[in-house]
Amino acid sequence: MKHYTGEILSHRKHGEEYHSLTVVAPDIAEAARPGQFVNLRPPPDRSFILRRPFSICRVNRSSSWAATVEVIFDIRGPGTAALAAMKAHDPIDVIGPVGRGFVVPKNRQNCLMVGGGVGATPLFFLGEELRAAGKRVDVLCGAARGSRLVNTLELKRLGAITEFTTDDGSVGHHGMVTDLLPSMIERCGTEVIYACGPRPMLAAVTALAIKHRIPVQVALEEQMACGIGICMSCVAPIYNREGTGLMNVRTCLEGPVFNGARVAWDRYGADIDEWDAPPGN
Amino acid sequence: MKHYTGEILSHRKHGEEYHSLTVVAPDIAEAARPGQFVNLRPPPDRSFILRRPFSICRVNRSSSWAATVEVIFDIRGPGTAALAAMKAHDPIDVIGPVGRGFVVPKNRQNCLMVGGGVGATPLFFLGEELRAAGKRVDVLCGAARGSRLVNTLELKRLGAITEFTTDDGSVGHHGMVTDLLPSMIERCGTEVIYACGPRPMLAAVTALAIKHRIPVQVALEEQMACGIGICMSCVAPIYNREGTGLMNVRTCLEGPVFNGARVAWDRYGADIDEWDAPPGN
Amino acid sequence: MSGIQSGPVVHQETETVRQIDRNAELPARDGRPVARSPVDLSVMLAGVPLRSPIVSASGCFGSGREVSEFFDLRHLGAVTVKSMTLEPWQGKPTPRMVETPSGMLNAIGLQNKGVEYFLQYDLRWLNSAKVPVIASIAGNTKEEFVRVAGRLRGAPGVIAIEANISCPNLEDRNNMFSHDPKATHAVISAIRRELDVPLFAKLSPNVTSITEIAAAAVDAGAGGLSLINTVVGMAIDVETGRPALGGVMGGLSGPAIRPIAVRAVYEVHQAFPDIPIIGMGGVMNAHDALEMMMAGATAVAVGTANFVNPESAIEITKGIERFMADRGIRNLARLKRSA
Amino acid sequence: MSGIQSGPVVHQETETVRQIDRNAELPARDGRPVARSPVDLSVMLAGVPLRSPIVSASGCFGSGREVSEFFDLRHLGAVTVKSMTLEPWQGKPTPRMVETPSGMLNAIGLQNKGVEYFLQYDLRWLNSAKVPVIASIAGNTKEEFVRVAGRLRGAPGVIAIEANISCPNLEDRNNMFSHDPKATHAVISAIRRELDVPLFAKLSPNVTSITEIAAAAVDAGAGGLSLINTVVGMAIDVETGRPALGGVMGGLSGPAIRPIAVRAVYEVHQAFPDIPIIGMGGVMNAHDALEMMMAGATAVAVGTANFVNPESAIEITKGIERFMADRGIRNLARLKRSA
Ligand SMILES: Cc1cc2nc3c(=O)[nH]c(=O)nc-3n(C[C@H](O)[C@H](O)[C@H](O)COP(=O)(O)OP(=O)(O)OC[C@H]3O[C@@H](n4cnc5c(N)ncnc54)[C@H](O)[C@@H]3O)c2cc1C
Ligand SMILES: Cc1cc2nc3c(=O)[nH]c(=O)nc-3n(C[C@H](O)[C@H](O)[C@H](O)COP(=O)(O)OP(=O)(O)OC[C@H]3O[C@@H](n4cnc5c(N)ncnc54)[C@H](O)[C@@H]3O)c2cc1C
Ligand SMILES: Cc1cc2nc3c(=O)[nH]c(=O)nc-3n(C[C@H](O)[C@H](O)[C@H](O)COP(=O)(O)O)c2cc1C
Ligand SMILES: Cc1cc2nc3c(=O)[nH]c(=O)nc-3n(C[C@H](O)[C@H](O)[C@H](O)COP(=O)(O)O)c2cc1C
Ligand code: FES
Ligand code: FES
Repeated sequence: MKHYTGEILSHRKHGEEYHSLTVVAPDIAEAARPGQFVNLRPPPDRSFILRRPFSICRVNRSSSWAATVEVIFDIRGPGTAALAAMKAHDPIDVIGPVGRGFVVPKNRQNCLMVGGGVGATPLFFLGEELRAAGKRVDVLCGAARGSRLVNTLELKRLGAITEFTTDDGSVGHHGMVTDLLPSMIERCGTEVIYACGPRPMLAAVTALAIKHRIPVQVALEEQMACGIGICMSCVAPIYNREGTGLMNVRTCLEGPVFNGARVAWDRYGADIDEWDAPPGN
Repeated sequence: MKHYTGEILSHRKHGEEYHSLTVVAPDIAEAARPGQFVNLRPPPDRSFILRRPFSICRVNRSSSWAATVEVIFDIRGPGTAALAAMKAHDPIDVIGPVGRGFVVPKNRQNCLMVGGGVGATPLFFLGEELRAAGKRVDVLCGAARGSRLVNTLELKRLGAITEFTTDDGSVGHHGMVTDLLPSMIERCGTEVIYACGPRPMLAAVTALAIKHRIPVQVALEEQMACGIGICMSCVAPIYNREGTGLMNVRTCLEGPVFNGARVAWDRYGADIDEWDAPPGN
Repeated sequence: MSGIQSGPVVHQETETVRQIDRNAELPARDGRPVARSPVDLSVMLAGVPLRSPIVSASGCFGSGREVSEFFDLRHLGAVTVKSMTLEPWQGKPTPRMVETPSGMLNAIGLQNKGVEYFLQYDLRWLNSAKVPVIASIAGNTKEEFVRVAGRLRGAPGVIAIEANISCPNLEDRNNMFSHDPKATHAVISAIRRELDVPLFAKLSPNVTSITEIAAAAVDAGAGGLSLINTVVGMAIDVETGRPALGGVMGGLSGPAIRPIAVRAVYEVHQAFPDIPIIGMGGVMNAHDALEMMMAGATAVAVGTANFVNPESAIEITKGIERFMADRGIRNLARLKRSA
Repeated sequence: MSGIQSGPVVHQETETVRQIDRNAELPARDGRPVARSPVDLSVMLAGVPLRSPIVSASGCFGSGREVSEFFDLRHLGAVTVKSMTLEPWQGKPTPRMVETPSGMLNAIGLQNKGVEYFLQYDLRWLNSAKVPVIASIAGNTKEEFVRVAGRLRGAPGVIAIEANISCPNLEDRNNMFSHDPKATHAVISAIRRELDVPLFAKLSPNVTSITEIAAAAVDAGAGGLSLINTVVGMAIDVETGRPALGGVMGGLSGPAIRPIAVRAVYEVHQAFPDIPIIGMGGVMNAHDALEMMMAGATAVAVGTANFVNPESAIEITKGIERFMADRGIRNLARLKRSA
């Protein structure tokens, strides 16, 4: 993790509903892995104080002294509104890259990336890496409506097969990603699934992956106070390797990417009494 | 008092140290009297919530649908910093005009205006009105250094005689306004004194005015939570007409201008037990 | 506020607030305009019908007259006036206010002109403005509270008395009445005997258990509770090293204390679900007022928000109406059930 | 943080912080550069010499290791670690955090890996980082506190124990220890007997009289007091009508509570001028830390500010040094006298 003041290289409207910020932050761009995130600090002296976490959507390392990271976001509340008001050349306080990202498989070839809404942003960075590693990439992305799908053109370019679903049928299949997931697995010969998006989608994708005996990596998004591992607000209930114990694990440092099979989807919001040594510790 | 969203017509640096905001606010400009103030609301969602009071420095009523009020201010803290970041055409939430302003004398002719630092801003509006009423106007303004004197050119234009003092001697007399006040009174044949600026200056000017048996009107600046008369935070200790009773009076609505002789300068910060019917009530 | 029909006299439910903005097509949460369903904002507060749950908070609305320059007070459920004492009080020395993050500290010291002045001037004006009045009373002894309450018996337009018992009790080493269940019980039951209108006990959040104090007030005959008064706080001027307020300690108000207020309202409502609560503390907009009602408040008082925007109360009222209309919630009882 | 000399081992006063930025010419208040006088930030806290009055607040600094990516922890007076219990605790269900105006509510529920894990892993790392440690302990019974304290006896680098007695007491209907003078006295005196280092009692501000609780803690042998823990609060999600936090109630922290914290420190310091206080609550910058010290704190703990800026503690340290240098104040004793 690095903490410094980057500079906004560009701020663009991204499609109808999203904003894209590209920040000059060479150390972060060099170190970043797909699935990791950055903590941006909106301009200070606001009625709120905390940073805002955003997945790294893409890095551009072509010039090493001015390597950039890009995030794409949605105006949800005061934090994102304040970020959306920032302009090129504004300084921006940024911490990153944070967390454990997606793992590129050694022995498997066919990778399916599943995304939901603005949650799909890490897939661009991930797709590039998978392709660079010589993997086959397929894409399945869903959203409430067409305008909430992120950069469909780019997703089409990344995927050998790319499919979209929308809740209102405005683009692609009228329905949810899980409607198409079994047939996509079939068609693509999927050996690994990567998923990011809303929690119910991640839970459903994981269930299907387990059914098809395919490993699945999911990126969780929890409420984060610090985003650097010091507050314990961002935990998710995670089983140990053996599946014998359950514990609350920080999603900011030990995540945000987890093995979907080890997330206790049905234990969110419940008290946890079991205890186990921290995974990998 | 009117409350509405005006538009910033211009924002200029005023001299080296001050900012000037001119706001299109026709109802306020039409109704305003010298010595009254406006409550500006810095852009919301900040770490502070209250409005900021500023004396009306000047009004321009030449076009009735776009009449303006101007304020001149100093960056003191977060509120003034936020206002200083506003630009022409930005909307601005404004309440005004508030309070009781200066009274133009009926039977007296020679008016001396005394100002201190940025506190001198109401004198421009007042000077215009006095001149329009056919009075003789003289000006005595002091500040810490030359760059903290507001618009010396305009003050010279307004005053039959205009004198400056600075604590560091960089402009005018090296010293305080009270050093020159007795001789000014003499030279100008002063019959009424108007004073605005820091409280110690107002107290000293009042003492000299009383000594010379000249009526003095002072504009007080207290910490204001509401600036519209509903919180009781802005009070000053004021004697009743007879001088027999003392009470805490709102400076926002019953002031900010008071008869200097009725301000209990030595009772600030002390408990007040006396009670009297509210002045004029 | 042009275009809003003015409503009839005090104590009567009107269509007024319901008609605000009814014709405006407002976007629903998903951005599409919706057909508006009629919304009824009237509420029964301790047996008194109010046209709206939004009232002003004591000490944050002057005498009412100042704010009437900005909107027609008849759109409020009621005006709660500044706490009044038997004799005029001059309050604390200045500075009386200092800003803090998302809030402010005040040490006004209950400056007021006394109950006689209130009856002669302020109440007459409020009556002419046709707005229901909640009369807030204060004192340093039980006897003082009782005498002020007695003077207010039968006062026209006064629909309830709010006893601000966050006052130092001279007879108990200056401890606040509301910091002790016994003192609370004693003062509330004594005031109760004087009154012909409901009595609200206004409690301080600066206690270990606000439900314990609430229990004492309810047991003593309070018909309702006003929650919360300011949170005790302090600021120091680092340039001088001395307290920033003339009164040294002050009361914290504004958005900073909203979570503390919501908790107090929720806890007390869980403990006494049948006791009406006027919720307050940091309510700045419709969201905050809704949160307070969902925590258990029957009415919501707007305090510090008036300093920022004197039309806050009316904008909050409209915002609640819009929230309910967008969700097809027709009245406040349903709003609370939906929670 | 390059350019800052790293200081020697734990427990020893060093020149480190004093040398930060010494060569920089900083503008004085009137904008002109001044000659810097050397400033000594060392302080005695309950008999323990610290190189700086700035420490981290429990639960807001992880195990220390996470923040060490951002600066050399040796610049801190000490690291106060997350409260530890006898057994590992899993804490409360999510959501555990919700933002509020100028603050945040948390309901973490003291998730921690237990004292054994602390001794085996975290403490060893902290020792290797050469930073003094204040070990915060928690429990649901007096016995639990005593046993955790016992395990920490003689632990290397632990310069003080902080008893977080804002925990529900299972033996007293889940009332918090620090909400009752008797329970406070009992638990503090029991812990005290186990220790060979000073004991700080960390008190809750959610009480009618914090000086009463402070008196009980001091009487029971606390060598110092940590003021304040979070303020109990709550938020409701207006879309669902349900509490926003999994744990329903949460603890308010951040700038919103600073006036409440300053008041607590001031009141307790006035009542017990000889008892060292670690002041905390909303300290975000040097101004806030100075305010806390002028209120009576010997040391200042930085909590929520770390979430916003992990280098807060070091920037606060530099800011205090600058403030003192600009005014020719050479040490902290003089800073307090100047107040
Ligand atoms: C690891 C991580 C990566 C993220 N990446 C992206 C991204 O690439 N693009 C993007 O648009 N958003 C992303 N988010 C969510 C983003 O951080 C929030 O939308 C943002 O913090 C909201 O701030 P706000 O002040 O605008 O809204 P707030 O007022 O804070 O919140 C508005 C609404 O958003 C919800 N919300 C806030 N934070 C989160 C969260 N962490 N997860 C889910 N819902 C939340 C709130 O509950 C509320 O309903 C990510 C979150 C995490 C934890
Ligand atoms: C009736 C009235 C008229 C005023 N007219 C002008 C004007 O024309 N031009 C101008 O520059 N300023 C004027 N002021 C002062 C101005 O309102 C404050 O400077 C401003 O509110 C500071 O806000 P801030 O957030 O920038 O600083 P804050 O952080 O609020 O304050 C910074 C410093 O200024 C001091 N301060 C704040 N408010 C006042 C006040 N009301 N009086 C004196 N000191 C204060 C604070 O104690 C603090 O030391 C006026 C004040 C009043 C009451
Ligand atoms: C300047 C000021 C004066 C107040 N005066 C009184 C008062 O006279 N009587 C009273 O019961 N409460 C008084 N209060 C408390 C408010 O009525 C209210 O309980 C508190 O401010 C919390 O609400 P808010 O955050 O909306 O302001 C006062 C508050 C402020 C800010
Ligand atoms: C997320 C979080 C976790 C905390 N955990 C603990 C804890 O384990 N033990 C403790 O004594 N205090 C804990 N606290 C309280 C802080 O140490 C501190 O007393 C409080 O937050 C006020 O300081 P601040 O406003 O600077 O954060 C925690 C606070 C926060 C915000
Ligand atoms: S967000 Fe603080 S530990 Fe993860
Ligand atoms: S500032 Fe509120 S009454 Fe004057």
